[in-house]
Amino acid sequence: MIEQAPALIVIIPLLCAVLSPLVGRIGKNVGYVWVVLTLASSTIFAFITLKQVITHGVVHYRMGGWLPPWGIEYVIDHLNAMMLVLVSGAALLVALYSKRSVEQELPDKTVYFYTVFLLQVTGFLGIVITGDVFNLYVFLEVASLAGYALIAIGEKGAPLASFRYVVLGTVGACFYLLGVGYLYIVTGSLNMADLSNLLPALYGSKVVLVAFAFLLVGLALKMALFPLHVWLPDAYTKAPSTASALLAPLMTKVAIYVMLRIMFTVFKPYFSIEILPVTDIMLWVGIIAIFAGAIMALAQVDFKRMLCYIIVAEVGYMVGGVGVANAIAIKGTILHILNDVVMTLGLFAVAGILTYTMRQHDLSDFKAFFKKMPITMAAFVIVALAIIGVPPTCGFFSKWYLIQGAVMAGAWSYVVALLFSSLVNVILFFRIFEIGYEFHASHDAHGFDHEVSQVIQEAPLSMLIPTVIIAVLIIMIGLYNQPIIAGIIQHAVPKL
Amino acid sequence: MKVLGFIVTVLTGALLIYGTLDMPNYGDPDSPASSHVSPRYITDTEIDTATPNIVTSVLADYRGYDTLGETTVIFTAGMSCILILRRRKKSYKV
Amino acid sequence: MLEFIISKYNFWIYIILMMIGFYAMIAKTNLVKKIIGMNIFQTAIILFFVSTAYKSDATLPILLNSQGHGAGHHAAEQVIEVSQYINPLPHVLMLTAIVVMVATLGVALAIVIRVYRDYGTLNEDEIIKAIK
Amino acid sequence: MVFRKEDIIVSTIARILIPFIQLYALYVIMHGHYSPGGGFQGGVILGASMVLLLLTRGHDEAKYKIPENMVITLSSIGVLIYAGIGFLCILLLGNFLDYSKLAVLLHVDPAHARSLGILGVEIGVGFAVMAVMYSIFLDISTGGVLPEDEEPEEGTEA
Amino acid sequence: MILPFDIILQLFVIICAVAAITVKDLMSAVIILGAYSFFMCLMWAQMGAVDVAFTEASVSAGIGTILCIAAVMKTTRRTKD
Repeated sequence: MIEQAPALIVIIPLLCAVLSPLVGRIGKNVGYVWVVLTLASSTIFAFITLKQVITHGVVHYRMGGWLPPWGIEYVIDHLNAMMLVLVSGAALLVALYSKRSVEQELPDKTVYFYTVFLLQVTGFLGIVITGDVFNLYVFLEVASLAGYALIAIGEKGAPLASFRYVVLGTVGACFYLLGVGYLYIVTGSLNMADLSNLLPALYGSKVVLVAFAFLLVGLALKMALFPLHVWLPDAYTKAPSTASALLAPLMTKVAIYVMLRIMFTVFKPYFSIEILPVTDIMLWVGIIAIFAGAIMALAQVDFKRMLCYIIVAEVGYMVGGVGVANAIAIKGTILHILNDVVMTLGLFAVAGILTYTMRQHDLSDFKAFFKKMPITMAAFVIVALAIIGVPPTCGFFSKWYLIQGAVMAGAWSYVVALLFSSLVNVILFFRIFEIGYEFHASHDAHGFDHEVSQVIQEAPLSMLIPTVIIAVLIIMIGLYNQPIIAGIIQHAVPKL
Repeated sequence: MKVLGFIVTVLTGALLIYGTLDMPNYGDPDSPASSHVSPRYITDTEIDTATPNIVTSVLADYRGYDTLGETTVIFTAGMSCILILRRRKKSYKV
Repeated sequence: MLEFIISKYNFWIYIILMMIGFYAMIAKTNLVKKIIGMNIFQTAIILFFVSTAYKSDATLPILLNSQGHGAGHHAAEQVIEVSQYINPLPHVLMLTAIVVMVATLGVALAIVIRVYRDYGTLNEDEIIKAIK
Repeated sequence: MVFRKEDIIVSTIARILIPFIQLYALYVIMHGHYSPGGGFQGGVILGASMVLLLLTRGHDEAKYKIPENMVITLSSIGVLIYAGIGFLCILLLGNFLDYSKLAVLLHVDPAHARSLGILGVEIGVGFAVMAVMYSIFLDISTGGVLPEDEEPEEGTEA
Repeated sequence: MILPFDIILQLFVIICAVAAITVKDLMSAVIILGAYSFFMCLMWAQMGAVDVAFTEASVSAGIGTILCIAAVMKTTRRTKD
């Protein structure tokens, strides 16, 4: 059964998603248990695959038994395997976390919510695992459609935000498809490995240049890179908290993963770096994204919206890291993908708890949180320190590699941008800590008491435990970053 | 918005047209698209799958996983529509 | 020159179509108009793919003189001329893309109905006015 | 609203047409090996026949013929047939979707097994597409508020 | 490829596309979109992509148009552009 593990990672969530509307009819909590079990088994198979990749090297899996250029092939190397564990693990944590929040926000739609939730995860896993550019498009659409639906059922204004996402997301997917079409017409192949063999002979061709540009622009739309990020803040702010906790960490990172795949596997690294000066453009776009995201995050009064702009800045980190284009910076980028999934998950988990207890998510709702929910706030402090980049947490190490790479490449403006963004994060989060401490002040400032009860009312356990796990993970990844880099990420860095 | 949209559209179109200049001619039987992967489908479909309609055999067998994805897309759309629109009596009356 | 234009003008027409759709997606304020633009854009991309499959003087990608069931046994005797049949692969891809198109259309229309339920209008400027 | 009061001409013609549309749809699915067509097209035509039933008979009658839960079950079953055939191949020690392994069960040669596997898959696609097309139309035409719950919805009607 | 037939179809398709996005009534726009899909399907049949043409005829020109009409009837056919 071991050699079938790669297929099972995707097939199990797919089969269970299809079964879930039927299973959901049995009882009230069955849907929740079903999702958790599904994702747990998917995570187990992802770990098995990761272990196989670490011990035996790249794993190939042929769908239907056909040879690669003719059939569809899974190619799982270290980068893939890491992303698989990350996606399925993060989805499992979100699923564990979702119970109370879904019951509160969508009481009569839990069955269909969990169905679409599983389909969303299936889409992400399918994108990450595949070795075929068109198959990637199909699963990109599965993930996008599920994402549109998950966002549209949020609070007031969510359908409009979701509609904007539909329009821009479709443009992104169509640009990707056009890029694939342009590649297909000159090579006749859709398999990534085959393409990367065929393309070097055609690097001067105008068709290939245009295809590359369209692939990158399409993915930039999906990953909300700065000038194209307009759909993101509204969509993730207004989505239900479980949906934003699933989408916000994973959607952008999966798109960044695909970008790495396109730039360094389908095209050879020297094409992306030397023949076309794409990386220079990406460096500058990344820097602008970091500044813009950080400054706009400062201006927000809504907690979730502030987090959305932090995501925009984080996307800037990773795109800029690829733009620096040396091995250390790309190592930092891949480590940052890992860290950012965990950190963003933590932030949105806290946002979900805030929404659950206060029914809204303004910054002022944090009032007296240290008194009311000490454990949640302790977890939040750890996540915030990681976002800022304080040493024992994981956020520090990826930033360290990014800065180290930038210094070696002489990209000082990128270093400045990173430091500036860390500084802004300090301001953002210490402002929240301050709000969390003050609770008598409100009485004086507004003239009436917001009936801040001083009794400890911790969040429900089903929400608290995943949040604490995330906080522990952040510290663990920070402490064990060397083994992770040596075992996995070192091999995932493309040979430049 | 209209002017901006027009400019973006024209630029994108110009880029796409620039790309077509190096393309194989329309209807060229020896273009890479028709000579790299697809000949195997045409010659072997009867031997491999006993199905004369090549599109069907490629769709459901050689690239069957794509079609599974396609079916999943359709299923997702159905579930999404139910999730977005359908309301129960109780929540509607409120 | 004329020969060059004749061999390429097909692609240019698809690009014009694509850009009509793309313009509608960006610049139109009515939500259903945006969806119509989306549909035109996707259809034009499908047209582009289908045209990459075309071979002049070739026939449909369905084998002629097939023996039907059990043909696997003596198929080896038949010689199949590759240039005789149109390239089937883009057709397969585009079948999938059409499905994706109609799925997106369905979800987008569902979302439009929700938007209309909230604001009572489909024009974006009026919706923005209603929010304020 | 899409649903109108019953009209005898329309409903009679629909009653005559629907079986033929469905027969044609089945032909399209089954004959996909030899002619253009296949699960997807046939499924859409089947779905269209159900939509025609819904349009001409109104929701009350369509609800008895095609209950809402059955639509969802059918769409699940469709994808399940597809993924199930693929999964069966794993159980028969092949890769996912490797229909030639079904030869053991069907007692035919591998090429033939693949042909039958394609047929099974097409039937699955047909089920899923039929049910989902009907379901999407039902949702969009009623705005998601199904008739047994329906009340005068004047607030949103233009 | 029959060149005159081809050019006429392409002309029709472009006219339909322009009309669909400029006409000031959503119901008309949606029905013109159906016609657009149908011409597109003829074009594909003419290029030998019968399967794709069949799908387009049943999906976009059939179900897609019906869905759009249902949605427009459920909302409004008024539009400003």
